[in-house]
Amino acid sequence: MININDLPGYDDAAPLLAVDNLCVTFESFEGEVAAVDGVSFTVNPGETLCIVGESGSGKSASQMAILGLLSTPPAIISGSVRFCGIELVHAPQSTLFTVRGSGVSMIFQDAITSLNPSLKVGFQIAEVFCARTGSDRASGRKYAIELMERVAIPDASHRVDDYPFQFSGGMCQRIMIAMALALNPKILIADEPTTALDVTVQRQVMELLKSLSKNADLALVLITHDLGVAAEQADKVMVMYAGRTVETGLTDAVFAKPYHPYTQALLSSMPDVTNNFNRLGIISGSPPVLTKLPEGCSFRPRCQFAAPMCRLNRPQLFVSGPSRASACLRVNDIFKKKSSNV
Amino acid sequence: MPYTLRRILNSILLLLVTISFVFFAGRMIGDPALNMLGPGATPAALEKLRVVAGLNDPLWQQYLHYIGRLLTGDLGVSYRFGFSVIPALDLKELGQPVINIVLERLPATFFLAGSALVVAVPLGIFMGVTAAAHPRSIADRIVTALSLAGVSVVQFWLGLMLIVLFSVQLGWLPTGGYGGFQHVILPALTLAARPIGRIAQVTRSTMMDELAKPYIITAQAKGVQNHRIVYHHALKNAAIPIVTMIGDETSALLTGAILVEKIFAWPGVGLLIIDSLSRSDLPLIQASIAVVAALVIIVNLLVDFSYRYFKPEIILGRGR
Amino acid sequence: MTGYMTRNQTIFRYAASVAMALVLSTQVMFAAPMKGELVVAVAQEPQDLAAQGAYKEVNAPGLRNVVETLIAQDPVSGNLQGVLATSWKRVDSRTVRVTIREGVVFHDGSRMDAAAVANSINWVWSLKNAFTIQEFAGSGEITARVIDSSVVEVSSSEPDPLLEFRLSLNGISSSKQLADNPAEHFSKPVGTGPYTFGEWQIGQYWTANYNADWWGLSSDDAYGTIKPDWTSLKFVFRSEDSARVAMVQSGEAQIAMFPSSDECDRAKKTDGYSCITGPSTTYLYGRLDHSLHADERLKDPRIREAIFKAIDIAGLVDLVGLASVPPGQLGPKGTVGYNPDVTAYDYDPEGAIALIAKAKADGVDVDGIKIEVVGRSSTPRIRPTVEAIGAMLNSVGIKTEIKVQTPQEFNPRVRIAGYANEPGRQMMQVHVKGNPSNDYGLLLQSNYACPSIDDPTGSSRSSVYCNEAFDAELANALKSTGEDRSAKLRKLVQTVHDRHLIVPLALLDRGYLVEDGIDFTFGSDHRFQAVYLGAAQ
Amino acid sequence: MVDLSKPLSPTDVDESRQVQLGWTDYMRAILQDYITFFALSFVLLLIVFTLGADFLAPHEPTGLNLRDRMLPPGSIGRGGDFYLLGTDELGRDLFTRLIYGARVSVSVGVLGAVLSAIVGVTAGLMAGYHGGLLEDIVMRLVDGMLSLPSLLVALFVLFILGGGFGNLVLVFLVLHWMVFARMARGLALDARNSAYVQAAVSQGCKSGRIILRHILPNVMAPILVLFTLEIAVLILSEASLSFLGFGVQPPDASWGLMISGGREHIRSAWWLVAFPGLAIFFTALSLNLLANWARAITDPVQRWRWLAKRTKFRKSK
Repeated sequence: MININDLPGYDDAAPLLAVDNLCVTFESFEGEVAAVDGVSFTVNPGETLCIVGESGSGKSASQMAILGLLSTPPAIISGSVRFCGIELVHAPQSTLFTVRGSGVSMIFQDAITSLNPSLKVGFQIAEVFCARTGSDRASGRKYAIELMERVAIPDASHRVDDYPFQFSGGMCQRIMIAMALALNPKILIADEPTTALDVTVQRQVMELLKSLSKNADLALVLITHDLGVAAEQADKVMVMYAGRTVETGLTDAVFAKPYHPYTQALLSSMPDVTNNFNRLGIISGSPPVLTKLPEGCSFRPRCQFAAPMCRLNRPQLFVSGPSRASACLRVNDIFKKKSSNV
Repeated sequence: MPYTLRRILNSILLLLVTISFVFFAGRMIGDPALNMLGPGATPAALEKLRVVAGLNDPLWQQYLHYIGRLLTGDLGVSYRFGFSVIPALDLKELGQPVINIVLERLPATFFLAGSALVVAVPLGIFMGVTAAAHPRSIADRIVTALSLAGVSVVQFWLGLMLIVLFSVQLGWLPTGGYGGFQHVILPALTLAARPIGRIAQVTRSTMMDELAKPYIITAQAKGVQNHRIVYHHALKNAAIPIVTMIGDETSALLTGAILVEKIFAWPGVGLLIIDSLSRSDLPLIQASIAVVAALVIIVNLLVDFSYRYFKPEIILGRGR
Repeated sequence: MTGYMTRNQTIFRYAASVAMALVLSTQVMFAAPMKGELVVAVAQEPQDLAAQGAYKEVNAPGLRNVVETLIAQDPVSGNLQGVLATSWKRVDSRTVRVTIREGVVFHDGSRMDAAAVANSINWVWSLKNAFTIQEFAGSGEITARVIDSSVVEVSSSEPDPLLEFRLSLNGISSSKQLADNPAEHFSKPVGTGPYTFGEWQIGQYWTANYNADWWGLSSDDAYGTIKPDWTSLKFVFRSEDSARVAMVQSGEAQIAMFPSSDECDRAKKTDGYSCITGPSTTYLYGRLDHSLHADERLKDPRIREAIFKAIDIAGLVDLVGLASVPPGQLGPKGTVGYNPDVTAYDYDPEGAIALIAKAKADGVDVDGIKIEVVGRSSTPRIRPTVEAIGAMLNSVGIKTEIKVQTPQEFNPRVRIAGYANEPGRQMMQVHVKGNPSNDYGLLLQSNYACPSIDDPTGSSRSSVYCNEAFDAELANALKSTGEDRSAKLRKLVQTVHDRHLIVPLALLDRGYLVEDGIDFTFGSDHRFQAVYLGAAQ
Repeated sequence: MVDLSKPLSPTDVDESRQVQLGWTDYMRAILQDYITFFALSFVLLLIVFTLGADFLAPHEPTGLNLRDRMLPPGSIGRGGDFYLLGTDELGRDLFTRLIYGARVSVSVGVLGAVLSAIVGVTAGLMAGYHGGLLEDIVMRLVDGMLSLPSLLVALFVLFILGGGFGNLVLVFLVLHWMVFARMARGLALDARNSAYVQAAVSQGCKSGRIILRHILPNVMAPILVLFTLEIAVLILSEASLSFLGFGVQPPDASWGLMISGGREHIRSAWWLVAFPGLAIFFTALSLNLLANWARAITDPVQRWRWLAKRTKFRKSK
């Protein structure tokens, strides 16, 4: 079995995950649709990155593209994704298989349907472990119990032979996490891991992820539309809108002082973070249709601060403070306005 | 298990209804005594046979008698050398019990149908899976075309064409008859064409559905190899429609063998049915139909029970 | 005492079979090598293998290799020769005395003595048994009685010039079997022939094995000119013409019976096998309902003539293939009673149309006629034949309905007991029938004499014609012999021709595809016997 | 909304907006899809030839011509007649026979399918809509009959009743209505719980009217697809039964019967068997293709796939 270290391009010194100008386009009935449009970010060991945005903003698509999980065609992927220096975009299947699971793992929103209904959970958890290490079923089962205990599934030694439908949603999510951890990955991408769960269970799962990232030195990429989760968990946050990054930076800084009207709008719908911007309680309009993006800034139709200049060109990300960036042409005006409003 | 029991009872009832239907319908084609003894029989011989065989009893009594004997495995005696036509022999029962004749022919039909299945099931599944794993690729198009051709072709015509090509023109394989491996190739291929197509079609469409399900992405994300995802993860979940189709096609093979056995002079139950129909050998027809119907019903039952293996929910009693 | 005898016999038989095995193995090892299995692809599976079936090769192909007759026709000369009989002598017009061969043993070990022969003959010809051979061979009950241990007297209830011929039809089988296990008489023939019955796989084939104990091997006057070369015979049933041909072509079989004319032509251009054809006495003919239970309109002579004129016989002969245009009567030249003045019915569609118009003008309801043209599904190439006849009749304005029926449907409708129930019938049966007797007597009787409903076993039970004057003349002719017989029969042949009763459609040839290297001699009776088969020169 | 845990496909993206398609779009789509176009053309041609056999056939279907027997395709007979596909053993033009054979084969198939559909859909809709004892009885019957060896039962029944056009159609009705009943019942079950039926019920519509006016039109599409497939199945069955001598009886000429008759000459006159077999094959194939197309086009997800290929011509327009 190939180890990650043996893959071409492996570089200990490189960032754990470096995404550069990632684009994902789909061919569609009405032409090409850019689901992800020039997204860049890096993740360092042990770090937690939160990607925030509404549905359809390209959060999930970008993460799927990282692991090569989008079928091409219809998807067209360009840009660069480097895991420890290994290029993953258009990488050979063998490279992707090696990286998946042991380098980068991913868990999904709907845990119940994301587990194979006809295989025992223990088998599913230990499957890649057995395949990669050549272990037999018995030791695989033992390892599965171990992992299940690690994600705090009660009575693991008995439940290891159960099928997914015998578990609750929260338990399924734990199983999926256990499964993702089977090969000790360095990064875990969690795609809205709690959306489908009850509120109380959401909390438990988030706690579990948090403790895992602390104890196992696991970098976490958390996709969520829940800013509360982001504020609590993330070291860094990235806000996406219509396939583009609109703002990125350290969590505290961004939440304290958002530089993009969209971020502001999102935050304003979060009563428990800050009430600085409570007048902007709702975002008017609806998320954009990707095939019919407006000219200029995509957020313009819904933006309070939209000006004629916003129609002319698409705002690029520009550094708007220490280790943070935003993509608003009027960032300075907004800020002034806000300040004056206070 | 009450479910199992209920299914089995249902099947037995169905078999009984079929056999009864065949019994009563068979009585519509005229005097059984005349059929047995042939047009040359004297009235005295006919009357004697009617008395001996109980043909003068009311129909319901004859029916009960028939069912009663059936329970002991006695389905009557073939008309062929059935009762002596020969008054000198004083109406001796000469013929073989039909059930023996049918059972004697079963191995040949099993051999043929089994060979066809051995070809059709793996090939059909492989074609369907390949097509589903690479939608819209060249392989997909070829599979779609072949499977459509398989279900559209007339079986016996295909058999004739294969004979012309492989036996007559090329001389590679025998034209027919019962024998070993060489003899079974052409009839099995002929018989397999349709199931290959049907199995490939259903495999392709269910596998496409399965491969679009979230758990596939999960398996990919955790680093499972593609072929393993396809054959281990998806195929097991796609199994129920495929197994149902295999069951249907197995039943169809058992009856479709009638035509193929005729074309290839393959001495199975199918040829027996054709022969006995052309001889109006009613007991033999009844027995053949009863046996084939029983086989088909058993296949259906097996398919039904196999669902439990593929859907753990069913065993564990939490149906969706 | 009986028990002792039986045991003694058993021991003897064991000893004999061991000895036989030794002889056989030494023969195999030291004598001329035998050729192994001869596979013959035949068109039809026998209905049974009862001894009476030896008369009809078509229905029981190969049976004569197992069951032999007292007398047989020489395949080349057509003369009668002794087989199980060494000689025979006419006693009177209805009796023949037959001296049977001594020392012949049935395959089951029982002796073929006079008692056994008489028993076998009585079995086959007993009116009570009503075997089909009786219909084939004509009326009159044949009985046999033992004169001494080697002489049997066979007599017919009617004066019968053809009695010797009839004895060439029926097989002689073991009386022991008939007594012990009559059921097996139908499925496991026990005769005296050069091959012993092996097995019969219903639907597939039947086999026979070389009989090292055959009387003919030590007899100077054995009918076979060549010793049996084959260790076993296998008769494979293949109803498809093309399948039989392909079997010979691929070497699966050495002989295929009755290929189509196309295949015969093709064989000439192909290496490895050839087609041998020869004339037969078998006719394809159409029998149109006449006097009995027939629609009134069919009794109008103009309508009948029109129907016969509408049929393009030459065209049908071409369609059937391997056949020739028959001379307007059911026997070839040379048959006793053959009438050279009778020729094939003219093909004259215009004449037919004119006749119909005339009949119509006289008030015959021609438009109401609908002739049912029916063939039996087991007859080769029957479907195109009846379709063609239907189309020919249509083209002169006679409506038809064509049918191909299974023997089960068809046979009862041919026999008086069956068709007596069908009032006002308008049927033309298209049939094949052989006439090996070389005499018109049997033929006229079975086709044109009044059948009797009360006697369903009568020889003419399938006739559709009934005329008392004709029957009287026929009975008279049957009793006479020599030139007198010929003249009387000739007159009757003329009569039936003029009355448009039966239209002979084709005189069939028979063909065989034979693998190169085999010399196959067959007579006009077309009975397959391996003893006539040898390596080609 | 968009669920990105699935691989994204543009379907998801524009699912929210129904694309309104007119019949011209479908026509254009067919014209572009050469395989479906072929299938449609073949079926149309078949219909035209079947209906217009009397005018279109170059020769007499039963006209005997013993001089021009078994001429190979493309021959010119002694009388100067041209035989496109050759002649049969009675010298009849094979092409003409095929056209007339189509009449029998196709009408057995269509008639059988129509009758089965009428009976099956009625039974299925009633069972699905009303439920209860009626449903139990119908479905038990359906399940039972579906698990019988149908070819065998058909053979037996035809053996008893005798072959021929009418009996064949009758047997097909008896042995195929269940397929429609099962599907119609499933569709009716779905429809019964749907908003439009609930609305009709609340407005006091009678059940007969609901089934006829509300449910039936909405379940028509899948039933039409099944109907198309069943025609193909029945044409194949007819060929098999006629081949065995239990179906259509001569002088009616169905394709199966033509193969059966030509079989004797398969080595010397291959066309007698090859062409009727091909006719059945292409008919069944075309019907299957059309059914596939219809299924795809009436399915919102798959429709996209079919029309997506047509993106280019739409754009260039």
